Amino acid sequence: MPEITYLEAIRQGIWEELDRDSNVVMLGEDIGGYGGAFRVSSGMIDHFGTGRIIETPICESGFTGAAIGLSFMGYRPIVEMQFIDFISCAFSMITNFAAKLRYRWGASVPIVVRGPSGAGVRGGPFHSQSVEMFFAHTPGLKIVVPATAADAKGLIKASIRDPDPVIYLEHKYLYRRIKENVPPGDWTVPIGKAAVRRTGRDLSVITYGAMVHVALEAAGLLEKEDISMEVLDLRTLLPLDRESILATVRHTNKVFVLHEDTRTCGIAGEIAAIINEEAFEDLDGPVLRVTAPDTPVPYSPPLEEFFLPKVSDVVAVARKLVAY
Amino acid sequence: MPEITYLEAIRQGIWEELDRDSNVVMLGEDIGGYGGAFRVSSGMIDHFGTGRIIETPICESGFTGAAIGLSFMGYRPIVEMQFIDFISCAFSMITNFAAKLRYRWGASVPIVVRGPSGAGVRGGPFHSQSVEMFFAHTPGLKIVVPATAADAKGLIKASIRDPDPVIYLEHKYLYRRIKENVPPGDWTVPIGKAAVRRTGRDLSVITYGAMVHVALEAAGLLEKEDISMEVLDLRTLLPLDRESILATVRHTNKVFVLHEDTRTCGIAGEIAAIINEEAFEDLDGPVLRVTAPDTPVPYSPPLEEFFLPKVSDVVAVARKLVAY
Amino acid sequence: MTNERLLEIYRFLLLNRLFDERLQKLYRQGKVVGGLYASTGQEAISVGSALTLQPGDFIGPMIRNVGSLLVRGVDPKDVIRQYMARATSPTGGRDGNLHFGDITKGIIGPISMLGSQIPVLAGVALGMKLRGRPNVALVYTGDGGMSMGDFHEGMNFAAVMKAPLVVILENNGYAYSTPTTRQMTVSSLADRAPAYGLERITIDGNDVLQVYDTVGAAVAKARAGGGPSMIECMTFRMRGHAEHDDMAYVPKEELEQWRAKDPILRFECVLVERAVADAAECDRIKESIRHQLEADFDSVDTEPFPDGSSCLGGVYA
Amino acid sequence: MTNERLLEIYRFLLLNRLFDERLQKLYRQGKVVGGLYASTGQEAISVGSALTLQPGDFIGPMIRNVGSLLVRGVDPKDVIRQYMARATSPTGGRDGNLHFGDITKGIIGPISMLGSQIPVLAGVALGMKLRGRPNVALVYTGDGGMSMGDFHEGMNFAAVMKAPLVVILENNGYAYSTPTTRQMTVSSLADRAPAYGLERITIDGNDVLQVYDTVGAAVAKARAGGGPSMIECMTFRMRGHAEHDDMAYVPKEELEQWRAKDPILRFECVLVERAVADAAECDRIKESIRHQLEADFDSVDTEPFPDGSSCLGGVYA
Ligand SMILES: Cc1ncc(C[n+]2csc(CCOP(=O)(O)OP(=O)(O)O)c2C)c(N)n1
Ligand SMILES: Cc1ncc(C[n+]2csc(CCOP(=O)(O)OP(=O)(O)O)c2C)c(N)n1
Ligand SMILES: [Mg+2]
Ligand SMILES: [Mg+2]
Repeated sequence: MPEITYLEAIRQGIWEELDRDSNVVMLGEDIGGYGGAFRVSSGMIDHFGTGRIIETPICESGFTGAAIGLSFMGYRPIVEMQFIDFISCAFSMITNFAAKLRYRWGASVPIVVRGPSGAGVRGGPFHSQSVEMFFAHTPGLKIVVPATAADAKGLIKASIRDPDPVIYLEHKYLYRRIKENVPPGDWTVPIGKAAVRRTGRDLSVITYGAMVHVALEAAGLLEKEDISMEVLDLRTLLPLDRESILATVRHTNKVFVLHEDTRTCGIAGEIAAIINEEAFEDLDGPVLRVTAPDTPVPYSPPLEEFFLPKVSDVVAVARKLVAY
Repeated sequence: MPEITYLEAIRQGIWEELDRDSNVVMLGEDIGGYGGAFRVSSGMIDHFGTGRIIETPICESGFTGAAIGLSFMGYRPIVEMQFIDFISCAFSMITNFAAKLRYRWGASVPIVVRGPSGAGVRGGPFHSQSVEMFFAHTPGLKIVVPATAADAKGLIKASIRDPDPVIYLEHKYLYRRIKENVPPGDWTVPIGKAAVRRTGRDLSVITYGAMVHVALEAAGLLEKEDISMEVLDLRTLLPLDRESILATVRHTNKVFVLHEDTRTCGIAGEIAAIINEEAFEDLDGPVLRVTAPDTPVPYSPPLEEFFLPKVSDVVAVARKLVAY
Repeated sequence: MTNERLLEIYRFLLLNRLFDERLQKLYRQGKVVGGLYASTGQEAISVGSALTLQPGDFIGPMIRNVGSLLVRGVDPKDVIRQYMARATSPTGGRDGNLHFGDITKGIIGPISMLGSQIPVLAGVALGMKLRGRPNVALVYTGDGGMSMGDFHEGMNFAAVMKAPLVVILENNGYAYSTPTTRQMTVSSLADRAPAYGLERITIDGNDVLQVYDTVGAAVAKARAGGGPSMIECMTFRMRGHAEHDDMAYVPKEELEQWRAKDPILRFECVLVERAVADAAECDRIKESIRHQLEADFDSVDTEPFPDGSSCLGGVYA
Repeated sequence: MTNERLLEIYRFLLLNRLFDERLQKLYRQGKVVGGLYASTGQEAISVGSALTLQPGDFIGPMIRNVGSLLVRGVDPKDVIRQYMARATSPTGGRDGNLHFGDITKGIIGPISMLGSQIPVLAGVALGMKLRGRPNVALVYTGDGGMSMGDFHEGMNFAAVMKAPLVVILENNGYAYSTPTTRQMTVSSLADRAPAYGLERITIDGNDVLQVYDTVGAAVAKARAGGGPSMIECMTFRMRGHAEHDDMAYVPKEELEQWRAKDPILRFECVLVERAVADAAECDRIKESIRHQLEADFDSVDTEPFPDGSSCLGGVYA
């Protein structure tokens, strides 16, 4: 079993689901012969045909709406945003139409909206955004954020099979930067379950997406200082895995949250609130956070590097929290 | 000086600014002869003319974009959403175009996007939403949430004069339910400053909008039990008034957040995170929250009443926190 | 057309009209929760268009298309329940008015955001085509809703996909208080059809037979793989945007002109001309519908409001 | 048209072409940060249209309208700085490529979301009208961008407001890899004009004089209070969507056909025919522009990257 990239893992997951269930279809721009801007759908149209791989005009709200309509006809549509930033153009369709349908009249909208998310590749303010917090406040949606190739595959498959609308945020920085052996066969990663990526004694960092790798690198450095840091990868942001969050708090009694997304009203706040409510007495220090600053994602390399949380930032906050 | 309603306060504030500065214009649906769905612009078109009160087709993204364009021509446009729920249709225009402009190339976008927000009037899932958290995560925006008639007037005037895009959320439940004497003359309420509505000794509730009145009622009841609750009205959600939040924490050492908005990823999380970071040692108990549940806003009276946080919920959490 | 069919049309026109009138009474009694949106004057469009459909076809109504729902087999009581926000309503009181749907009946309830039905029903229609089913999706929009981006995105999508979608443009002269002339510069909504490679079609929306024939032809074309159509139906909104609206902005003469074109009175003339029914027969039908409606309204009035806690649950599967 | 004007047009066409080519070299050298979007083959549209403007007019370029910016007085070095993400760039390195603007020069830089320039420039145009200024706003969109809701909302808004907005539709056959035929069902983008009460206008976008004349007439009409126009310019994108794209999806013959219609070669024939310049003179002009560009590129290359911490600040006034 060869190693595959995070990108290839997504492609395989989609391919297998298209193969498994003829109700699975994909919609998006340039996803036909071109194979999509990042080639996630490479080869698919030849294999599955234009009835399954539906290349659309440029209309994110329109084709997301159409995906909702297709789901009423029993389909399980995957909607590709060429860059996830363009999901903003479908904001009302997702939060008002898709998210509220089951609650209102019981209809299922098993769509997956996915696309390249996150910074680190010089994409600038409109091709680098973290869009999770635009949607994390809307009941009815699920949000998954794979950090590994195996999760990328297992979560896309779980998302496609999920009966509710799922926003699947693939981190474009990881596309070709990580490679892994991915288990063979038909398996999924459950939505709503976090994973401890590294166990620790002294404190925990709660994170997701590309920052999982930054956290692991920091944990390695901290080990040399005899600081044992647990790394919890959330994998799903909505619904959050409260049990795993509380378990790590109860285990190490000191936690901080790390996210690439900007600071104010990022997911760290929700996590701090949950911990306050349910594990305040287990805390031996404040819930801290390491995040990007409150600016758009800048373009120039020194700016983007400054913007992104770094291993050294993580190490510094970990040291501070351990010393608390 | 007669008492005026919250609605009339908004109307007066806009009127005075239209009068004061010929660059102030208003755009929206049915805001001409009809005076807007809630009559906020009643009489304005006759007084200021069609060059200032610009009735538009139904195109929230289009007229918000046009407002951005008008601001490049030196105007200070006020954009009315007939119900604030429709702001979702302008989501990309606001978060991508308006919010990022100054950061990118230094242009000023002094627009105000305002409209009737919030629940309690049987509006159902699409005419009752709290939209603040859709925008609170986007650097470049400001969000104000007046709870009193005086603030409604002072904050609309401040918003119109502000050089950055402001989302002004007027609570439709308060429109005609509260009446106040509003000071005469030309004055504003500064954006970014919270107000202590009632001082207290034992604990603090941090809240905003219509819930300020629920908090005050609860504080009155608690007083009879000899529980002295401080009520902090945030008035602005972005930027948050960190000083006032920290001051009340340091004063009472026990705080909870109350918001009508749904629970997960509401503003309570950000407040919990700030307090953890900056005043953890001042806490004699966890930062708790009282919020609506994670559902769309339901329509039927018993459901909507169940959905909305009540005085009894506030009292119960206050007692719990005091006993902590 | 058979006499039975003509009488069926008449019954649905009346049902639509009398149902709206009874709802208005309910509203005045303070028993409607929230706003009430009447379709008075526009019944011929809903009824004439929905009657062209077959089993397996879908509709995407807007707020004024109660007539379409009734034709498609929705129990009037369900609509009353929605307006009265009862536990027994199709949404269990979670949403109101016509904001409900039923996939098994092919009904996709709207959300409030204008325009959004078009892409969604375009997707439904595409699904029919992909499944090789000889079905169509029928969707409605007001004149005002056509200024929304979603209208454009959905129409273009349907056109490119050659989806079996029939779009009814209800030109009732106003969007809330705003006359069509201040919403767009075209003299006819049909001028938007060529933008999607479609034929310009404008009909008298107060002539139910013309609606039936024209929509029927478009439906047949779509069913046969001929792709989408747009049909402008000229009509008038004889009441305010909602019951609270006294429509002071509508000139009296305009209203009077349109009162003379009432779709139901006109259809009664047809019935009489074609000797399908005389005035007495028409009255009898009216009475029997009224009677049934009274029973329906009385019955729903005894039904419970939902329990507050049923606010929870059902957000996810 | 005077010889001076013809030579000015020629110089801008060349500047646009040679500038793009030099950027492509920069890209191959690995010195461009992010992607590079060429306008090769479409220069006549940018240059011909922007040259019709006067002081106080505004433009809303898209990513391929570097020619328009150069005509409107933007320093080529500023564009190089943007692509090289230098501290000295108009955005201080915060954004790239043509994503910058300058109100004082009447330039509204785009955001990436297609369609959104249209409402914004419609607002600019409305502002001109409200202020009683005899100015116009010129905005560009690709064929693909026309499927976005914002295109529709902005066009309708401009039409209803009778705003002095001139919209250039660049029909270059493709949206990224998707040919126009799979984005829409109309045979011409101009078929969308009547949907806004506007005239259908289609011209040869590779004929700079036709662009100049047609846009000039629309600009004059808008300036005189005649409201908006839409002009389809037929052209071809002679390079990939961005430099990474080898455009394997474009049939070789299609590319060859369009190479024969190169707007610059064609304009050189005009110059020769009208005896404005001979081949040698053309070469001299080319050389002098090339020379100047080399100096510009070399000079920017010595300029610093921004300091990381300048990422902060400037979000609010
Ligand atoms: C996106 C959006 N903006 C505003 C509204 C508020 N609104 C509800 S109905 C209406 C007028 C609709 O007019 P039209 O489409 O002509 O339908 P009609 O009421 O005439 O049937 C408006 C402005 C809305 N529902 N959705
Ligand atoms: C809303 C949105 N969706 C998708 C994209 C990604 N994208 C960038 S350019 C492009 C193709 C644009 O085609 P066209 O408008 O014809 O312009 P051209 O590149 O041909 O000049 C696409 C799909 C985008 N920028 N914005
Ligand atoms: Mg109408
Ligand atoms: Mg193109």
